[in-house]
Amino acid sequence: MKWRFFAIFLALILLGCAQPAEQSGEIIKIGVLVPETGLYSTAGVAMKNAAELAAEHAGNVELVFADCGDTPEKAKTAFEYLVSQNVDAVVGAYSSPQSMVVADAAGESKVVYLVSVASTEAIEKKVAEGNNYVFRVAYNTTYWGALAGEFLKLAKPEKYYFVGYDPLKTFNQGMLKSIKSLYGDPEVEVYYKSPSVSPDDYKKVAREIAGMAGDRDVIILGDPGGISINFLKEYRANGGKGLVYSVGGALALPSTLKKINAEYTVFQAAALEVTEKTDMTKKYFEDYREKYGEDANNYAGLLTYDSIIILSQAYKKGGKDKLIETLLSGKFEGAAGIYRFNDLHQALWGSDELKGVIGEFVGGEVKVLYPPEFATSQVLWMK
Amino acid sequence: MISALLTAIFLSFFASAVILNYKIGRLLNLSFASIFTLGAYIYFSFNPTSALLLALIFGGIMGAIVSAATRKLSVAEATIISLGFSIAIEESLRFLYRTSYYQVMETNYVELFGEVVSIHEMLNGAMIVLLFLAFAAIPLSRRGFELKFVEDDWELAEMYGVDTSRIRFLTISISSSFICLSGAVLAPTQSLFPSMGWSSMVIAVIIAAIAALAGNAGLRKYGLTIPIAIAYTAVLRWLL
Amino acid sequence: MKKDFAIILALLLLPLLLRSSFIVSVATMAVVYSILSLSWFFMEKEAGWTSLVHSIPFGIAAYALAINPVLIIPAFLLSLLLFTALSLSGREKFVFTSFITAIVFWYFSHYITLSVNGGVVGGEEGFSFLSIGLWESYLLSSSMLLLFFTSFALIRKSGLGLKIEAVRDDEFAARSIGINAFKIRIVSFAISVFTATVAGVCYLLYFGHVSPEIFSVEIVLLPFVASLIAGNRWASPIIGSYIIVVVSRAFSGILPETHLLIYAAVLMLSPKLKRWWGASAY
Amino acid sequence: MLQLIDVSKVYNGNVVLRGINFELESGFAGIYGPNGSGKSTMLKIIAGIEKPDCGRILFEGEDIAGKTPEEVARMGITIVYQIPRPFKNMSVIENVATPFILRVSYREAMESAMEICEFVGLKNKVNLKAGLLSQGELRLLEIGRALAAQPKLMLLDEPFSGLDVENAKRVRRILRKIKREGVDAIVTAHRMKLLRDIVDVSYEMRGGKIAEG
Repeated sequence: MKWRFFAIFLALILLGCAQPAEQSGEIIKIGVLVPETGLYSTAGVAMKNAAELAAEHAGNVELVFADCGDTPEKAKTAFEYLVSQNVDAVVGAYSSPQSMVVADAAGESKVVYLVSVASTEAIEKKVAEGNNYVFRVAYNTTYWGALAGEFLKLAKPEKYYFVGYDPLKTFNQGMLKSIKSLYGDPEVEVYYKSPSVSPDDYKKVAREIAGMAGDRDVIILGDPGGISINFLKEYRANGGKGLVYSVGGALALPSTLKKINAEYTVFQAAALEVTEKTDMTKKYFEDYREKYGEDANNYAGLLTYDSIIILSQAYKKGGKDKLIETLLSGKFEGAAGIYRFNDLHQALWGSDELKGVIGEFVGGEVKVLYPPEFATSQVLWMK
Repeated sequence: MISALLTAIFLSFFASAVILNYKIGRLLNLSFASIFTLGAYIYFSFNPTSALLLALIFGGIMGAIVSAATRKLSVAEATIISLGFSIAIEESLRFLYRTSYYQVMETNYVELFGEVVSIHEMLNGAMIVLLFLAFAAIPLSRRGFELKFVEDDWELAEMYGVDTSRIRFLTISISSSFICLSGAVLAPTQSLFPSMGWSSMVIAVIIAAIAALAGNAGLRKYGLTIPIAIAYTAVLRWLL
Repeated sequence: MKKDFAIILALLLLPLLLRSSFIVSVATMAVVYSILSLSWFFMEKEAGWTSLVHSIPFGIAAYALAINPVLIIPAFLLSLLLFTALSLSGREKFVFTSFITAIVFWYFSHYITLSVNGGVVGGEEGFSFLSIGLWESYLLSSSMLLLFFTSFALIRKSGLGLKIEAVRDDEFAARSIGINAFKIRIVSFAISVFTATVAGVCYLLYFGHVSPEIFSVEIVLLPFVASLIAGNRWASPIIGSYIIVVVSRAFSGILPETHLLIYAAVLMLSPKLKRWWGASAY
Repeated sequence: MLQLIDVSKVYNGNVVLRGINFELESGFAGIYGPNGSGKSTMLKIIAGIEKPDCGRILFEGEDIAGKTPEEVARMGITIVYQIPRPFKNMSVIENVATPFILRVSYREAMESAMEICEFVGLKNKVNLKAGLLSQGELRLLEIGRALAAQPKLMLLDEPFSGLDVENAKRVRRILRKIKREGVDAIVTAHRMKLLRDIVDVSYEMRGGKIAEG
């Protein structure tokens, strides 16, 4: 009896593994790690949709999805599953620990892995230590800070405040270090705790900063998660002035900003519909809306899209065996710009052809502030 | 201060429901996490008045199912089943509301003694206070005596002919119902996503556990959850 | 007992026959959690303490090894001290105090950082360590599992086992026949904590990374859930760990969207599963 | 062998023992008296379970008043509780083997335990869980377990309470056997009649005071 029990489980696992890998020369098989369940499942939907769209646009891509959940452990198991499906390359995963673990596993199983969301410096370190298989399409922590620094240079606020999210302190502090080197120290550096520690902390911080910040000040909000929305609501309700600069994530999506009427919120994105960096930019946003009936995600989703597009182009150029060489030597056109990779396998964000976008939500619509070639407006201050 | 107090009242209500379910339902009801989330999604999907009513009903139904599924089981088994329910509700919500955005709604704020407070939080606070008062009045009735008896010694109460399974059923259903309602009332103050209920759940369990350690006498342990809720979040904020 | 051993041996040998690295990686995870669950089960069934704090010896062992292997011994002692201190509140309250401690530790673990060359590492990202490789990990953790399973069987048929059980059943009666109950309690904790520590070491050696997730509620509840869904025998925590790892991890690729519903179903049906298992397997 | 000098004990203002002086050289001593007279308290104090408020307890010349129950047990004093406290989830033989474990190997302990089980008449129940035994059998098990500790002095708290005639006879028989083996004991009961044919000397306890009677 007990054997029958195991047999069922094993049969189910084997079902997944036993499919013969049909490998035709034209098609690249890409595994996508998507956080379908758990804390990041909202972003996961965007990533999955974008991946499917990318496969459609690329034409030479076959996708295999696996749920990487919200822990590094689940990400690793999901990655192993993808490897068992004989994928040629893997993209995705969400949090930094997830990407770190998958990067190691990619090195071990010699499968190319494109980090499409996580920003941790550890990824470049792994490449420097000899892990050739990992590339990052997303920003690194320094670029997150650099982009915020660009905004400060544009806005020239009287003072700026840095509000971080406590469980992401390593990320926040790395980012702040980069901001400091560009624009000097913030007036105040403060972190609110995760609501599972202190449910009210973001309100307290919002009230505090609202009491301090003036008309011509900037609040840099280092929380990409859902609490950032609550923080912003609370900040404005308490009469908070100035501009709130969100590092992205939940508060960087125009339709969310519209829903909560988040006037004078500045946000960064990999690309926006109005910033036609390449021919693909508009195509991504338009086709996404048509296909899924909602606005496309402009960071995690878009970069997952680009990762797949990059792999598809690299595969066309050099085939499966030369994937790494092609990625390192070539230029790849994605929705966010033209990608090239440096020696540490990091996409050259900040180069002329690949820049993050800063937008401002004001008067119910999005105005582009940066990069200058796409700017549609100056920084607008609250009156 | 007011806002912190309202949060403490909410957490204390959540923790009291956990204690009540533990004492009378004899399970650590982890399904509350998702029933709370369910309430929020109901509010998101319907017009406010019918949403509140639906939240009460759906919460009650969920509670009734959990109660029926965990009848006559050990505390540990019942707890695991409630965990299963919690995951099932959460995953179903993820299916039903497949979107790449946090669901958000606008909320209105009012100024109260120089402090800006969300109307929905106040509403939720008021509802809970009323609930507490009603709960405090229960022991005065005959039913209340039975309830106290069951809470005190479940087996003895059964031997004396108290219909414990009915009391258990009602306790789990009604508390689930109000947890769901609370989720609906608070929805506009939150960013909605399927696992949002867990952070409140975890704190509620901790507060309930501390209250259980601190004292076991009658209604006092429920009242005790308020200062514990305030102290716990304050201490952790200070510690970390 | 022999049947239990045979089942475990069969479970451990199966992946070797199939030789798929995905199956082996899932199996490795299952074996690591089996060791953890077994250590929990020893404390619950043999020593009579229901713990919700086994994530701590498990997690800090992994952290210690990742930061500096020398710290393993202090990590073990620290966990043992913590268990002993928590046990002073008594058996009844131990469940609660241990749960609170585990959660608070989870919060704290986000602040474990190191300064390396002017930069901060650790925190929410955790620490990396060199993995010893998949097959090596599988062999290591499997042999550890067998070792502990056998040792526990031997302990139960030894004088120490009798003393531990006597203290479990009636501490006072045990004392009045000359057993130093406190000492025995610490010995039984030490056995359990040591096992969990080894599980943590195996985890890191396979996984190559440790982050605060290792202290999360999920890991806190895992041994408890695992031991409960598959009966009440010494093989139960191991079979339970396999079931949990398989349904909640292995299906993440096969049924990426719905695999947690299967997990939910397994949990909801667990009493039935347990009874069916108990009735038909033995 | 055992000597109590001016031992007193107060619980919440109630004086339970008032300056007890008691001496046992060898053999069986019986103490009888009504409920609440302080018999159990006296035994518990000797066994180290309760601490006396004042007074000295000398066992083989050593003061044991401040010692823990396990220290007292190791010196050779074992107590048999009035309400049996078996190790419920262990088998009968394991219950009895446990005290032996402190001295000998597991195998030897099990062998010696078997002898004791035979001695107290539980031979055919050795593999049964202790929690499944009847009240009378539990008493026998308790006595067996106490014997396994190889005591010099046994403290038996109301060994006949709650037993039917048949079981009381069995216990009586075993106590006589123990006496023949040369073990000393203090036995309590609420009536003198119960002890008459077992003890060498008997005392009456009333209101926390003891007198030969």
